[in-house]
Amino acid sequence: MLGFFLHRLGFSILAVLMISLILFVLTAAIPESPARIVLGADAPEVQVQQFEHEHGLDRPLLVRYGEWVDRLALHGDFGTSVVTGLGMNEQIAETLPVTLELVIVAFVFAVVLSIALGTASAVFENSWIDHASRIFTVIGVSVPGFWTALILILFFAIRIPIFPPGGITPVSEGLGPHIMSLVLPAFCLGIFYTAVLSRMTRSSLIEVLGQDYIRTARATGLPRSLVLRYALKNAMVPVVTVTSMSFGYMFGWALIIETVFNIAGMSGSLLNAISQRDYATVRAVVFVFTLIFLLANLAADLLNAWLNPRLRTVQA
Amino acid sequence: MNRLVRAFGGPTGLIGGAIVVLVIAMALLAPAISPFDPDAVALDRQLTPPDLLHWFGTDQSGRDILSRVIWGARPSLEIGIGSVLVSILFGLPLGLVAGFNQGSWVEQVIMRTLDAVAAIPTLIWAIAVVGILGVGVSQLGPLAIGNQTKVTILLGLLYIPGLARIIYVATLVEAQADYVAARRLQGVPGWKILFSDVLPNTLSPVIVHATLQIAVGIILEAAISFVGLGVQPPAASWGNMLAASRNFVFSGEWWLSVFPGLFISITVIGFNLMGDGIRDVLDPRRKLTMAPA
Amino acid sequence: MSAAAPAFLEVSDLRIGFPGRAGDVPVVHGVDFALSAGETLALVGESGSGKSLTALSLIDLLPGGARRLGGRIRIGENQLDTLSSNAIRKIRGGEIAMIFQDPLSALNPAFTVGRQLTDAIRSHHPLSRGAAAKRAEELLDLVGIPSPKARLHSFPHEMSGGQRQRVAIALALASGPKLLIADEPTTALDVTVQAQIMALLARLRQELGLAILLISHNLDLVAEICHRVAVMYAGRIVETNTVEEIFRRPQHPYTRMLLDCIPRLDDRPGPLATIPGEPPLFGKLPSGCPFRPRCPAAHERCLAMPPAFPQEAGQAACWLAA
Amino acid sequence: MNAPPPTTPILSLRGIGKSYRLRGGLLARLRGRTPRLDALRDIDLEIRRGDIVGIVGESGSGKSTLGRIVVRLLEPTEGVLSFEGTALSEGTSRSLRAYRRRVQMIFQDSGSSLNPRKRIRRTLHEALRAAGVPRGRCNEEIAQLLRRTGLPEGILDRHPHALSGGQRQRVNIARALAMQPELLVADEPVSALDVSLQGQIINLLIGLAAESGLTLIFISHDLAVVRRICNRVIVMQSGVIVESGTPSEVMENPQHPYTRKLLDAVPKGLRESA
Repeated sequence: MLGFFLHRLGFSILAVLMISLILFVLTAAIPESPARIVLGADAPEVQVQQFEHEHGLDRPLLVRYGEWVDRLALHGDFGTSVVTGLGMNEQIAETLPVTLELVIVAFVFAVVLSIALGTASAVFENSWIDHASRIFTVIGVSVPGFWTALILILFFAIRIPIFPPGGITPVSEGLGPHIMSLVLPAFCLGIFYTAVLSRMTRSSLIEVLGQDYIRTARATGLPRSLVLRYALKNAMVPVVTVTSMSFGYMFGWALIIETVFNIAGMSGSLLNAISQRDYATVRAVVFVFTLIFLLANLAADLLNAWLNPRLRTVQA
Repeated sequence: MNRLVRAFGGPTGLIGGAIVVLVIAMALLAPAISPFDPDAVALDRQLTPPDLLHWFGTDQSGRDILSRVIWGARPSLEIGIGSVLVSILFGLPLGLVAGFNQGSWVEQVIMRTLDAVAAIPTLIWAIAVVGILGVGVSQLGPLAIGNQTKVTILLGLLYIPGLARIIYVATLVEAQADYVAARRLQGVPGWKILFSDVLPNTLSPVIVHATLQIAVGIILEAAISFVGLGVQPPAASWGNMLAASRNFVFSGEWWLSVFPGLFISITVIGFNLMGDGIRDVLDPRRKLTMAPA
Repeated sequence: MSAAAPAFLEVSDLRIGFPGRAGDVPVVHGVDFALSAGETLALVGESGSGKSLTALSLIDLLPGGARRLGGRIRIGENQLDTLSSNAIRKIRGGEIAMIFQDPLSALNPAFTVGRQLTDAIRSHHPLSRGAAAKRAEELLDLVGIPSPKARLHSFPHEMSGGQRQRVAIALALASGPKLLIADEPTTALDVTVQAQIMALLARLRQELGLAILLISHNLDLVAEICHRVAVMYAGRIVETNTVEEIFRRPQHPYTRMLLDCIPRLDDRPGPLATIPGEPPLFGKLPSGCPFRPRCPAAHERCLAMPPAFPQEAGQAACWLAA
Repeated sequence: MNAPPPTTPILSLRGIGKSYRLRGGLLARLRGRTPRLDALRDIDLEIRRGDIVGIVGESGSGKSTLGRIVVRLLEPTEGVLSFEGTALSEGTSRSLRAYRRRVQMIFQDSGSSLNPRKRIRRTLHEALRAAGVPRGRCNEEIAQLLRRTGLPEGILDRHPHALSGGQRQRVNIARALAMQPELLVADEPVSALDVSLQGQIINLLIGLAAESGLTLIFISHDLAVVRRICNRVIVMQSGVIVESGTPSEVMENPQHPYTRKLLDAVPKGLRESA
């Protein structure tokens, strides 16, 4: 088990290094020099060189990458943006919790609902509940969440003002309003993954229910609920993998949902940074998201090793 | 008719196929069927609700929404289908080679690299990379690459790990089959076995995956355009129409957002239903319901 | 020996079919047999003979689509065809238990052997976890697994094929059944392991007074532990008799040819005996006697009408049988 | 085994071994322990032209690995394999392909022995083309293959799944015969078939061997079958040959305890000995 964990951890670290290098090259080598951005396109060459020297931008790319990794790994410091002069750690500390809350609420909503829906659909295959849930899932994976968001704002925030049309009401203004302001964004973010995961749960569970060991469980006369437990533990293996990836992907869609609802989360940081051509901030934000994605995958690996004991011994 | 239904894996698959055909036809025939010039500004008819002249109403510049929706199908489909083609172009050979050389260093290098790339969250990277490259025309040597091409290639590249893994797994299974061993014993060279025996047997999951991936691509295009990094105005795309409509949701001009979104949804439903249908036809495992023990 | 004791299991006119385009396609065409406590009956036949479906219908676990078209199944005091599914569940594992061909896929890969055993035990007996674990350990000991206590914590994939089949047997015995159905229990195993499992089944029958219904394709194998044999062909029992009589005086030409087919260690070198042709395809029976196309002695009567089912030991579903 | 054979053996194996390096985890690799699995060890074997050699053993005995090494679908990690007195080193891929055509293999009917997407006609046609039969003669040759293997014409335009198990095995044999091999390795060719059909396929195989002077290696777990059709028996256990000889020597007077154990485990039935 420990070997398995170290093996996966090793892979994740390698992946982080590789991806961060790609990211660094993309954000540091491809665009024009930050000096030009800060000083303006027609600043004299001398001034630009002076600026680059001051900020260490004239050194080789790999040296700068090494420095960036070193500062990040040892001090957890993303550094300061050359363009805005703001500390990126502070910026992330301010916006990440907002996005994190939104994603976690939507994620929990999606996971709970999809497991219930997928299980019901599989157990009562071809019943009305199965048909209804399959219609829902096809629509759920097809309708873009940010359009749902626009429509829901139109109807449930403008026409019938039940929910606020945008922003997240801080908890300091009361838990009720805070939750109300989360409902629409979390729903629009979660609905796609509810559909994806319940499809997955359904097909995986149907496959497992046809396995010999489930026949054995029935033949030994286990009660239905226990037979289902036996099946679910096996059926969850592929679902867990997709679930963890969904958690990572949700941060991407959270950017779009935040834009629709004017939520001051990470999307603002990223899109602002893009429009200000502040590539160091882009790098920091994307890196944080990638790290979350990888951590979620690592967690899924561990959960799967628990669900499927064979994985613990079969390595690589 | 019955054969048609079966070819699409059932009535829902056929509905999906019909939607896809209709949407593609709409995009191809846009010059002939769109009632107005999609870019024609009519300042006297700004923000008119749907009426007999403008079935879907007009936008803030008085442009006809129906015409823009019809023309907007083009970039959506081009990016959705194009990106999948890009991913097949690279992912198919990678997956085949890795799967056919099981246990060799080639397999290790390809699959570990793809695993690492798979750890890239698609949407964020797509947004960030387009943001870095800029939405204008990029010059790559002698090639001028427009933003739509950029988005297409970028999404295609990000799809490669998923597609390659599907081909890899299918190839692994096929390469171990005894009929492949029999071909080897006939003295047939490996590359020929790969193309004449293994490849055709791995295509089913690829076709299913590609169809479903087109659906995802259309939504991704809309999302990227929605944050202003995809298809650039004034050219119409479903995503940038939604982006433009955002400001009018609060003032109640519902037609600006409803119609483009509706077309995205219906198109994506079409590809999803078609993909599910094709899977039911091509995946024989799902048909083993009646095997007497 | 079976005539004296009242039969524990009685199956009469059992018919099973799959749904088809034009109504149900029958694959088991009226099967009768009975089985008493302490007795072992073998259902012998080739693939497609309906032997496994017959067995699965006894515990109401017919595979996808297949269903009982008619007939009666009595187990102890219970008439299976009149019971609710909940009551059947109590009988499953309670009165009857079953083991299958592939012991690896028959055990849940995600749970330890101990967990699977205790769950099965507690589903039928109100025992505490501790007491159930104790009982599980006894069961593993009973089926001949060394250091049973340690093995409770093992997962199926950590065991050998023979050990897995022993665990599957222990699982089947968890509730103290009176009838054990064994569906090709050794087909997936090596020949030396096969001998051990057959010996174990024989011992369990004796120690626990189990009735055993053994499904197999190998007459030589079943001869070692069975009292009676019912030979099935194309969904019918064509001949039933004591194992000694089947071997000494096979009545049905199929039985005779099947016995000849099995190569023996003391045979002289040379070509093997065969039965010409192939078993009829699912749902496509020839007219008259189903064995007619493969039977060397077939004549006009065999073409015209299927022979009657054997009513008692020593008879055969054949126009030529005495 | 005893006196040297008058002619060179068609196939001889000297000290053949096959081991796999198991891919251990990161920890194992760091500690420098890469576990190895010996599938075969020290296999010495000579097969004369026209022999029918039975290889028996249980799962894990290495009998299938040996079969695949003989046709060189697998490369041995140790030892030398000689065909008609010429040692086959790890030659060029062309010489390897030329060798493979002279030895063919019949696989177990596992559902994957025939390409599920190809009709039988195409499978046989491709085999004949690979054997160098000109396109124009293929139909004629296919008809003859069908005759030799007792298959009806009607199966040519079917896919494998529409055939019975027995028919698929006959197609398997026909495909191998198309290459006009000198040595045929049959790996459990009947274990997936019903008892009543096993004899048909085995009789077909030995008939073909006698008819065209084929050398046959018959891999099986069924000692009784081997006893009837083979003139040499090799008993394997855990990757080693534990006993070999004529069937009567091995079956009537087994020397190795494992052979005795195997023989004892075979169900005997109640039939009186002939």
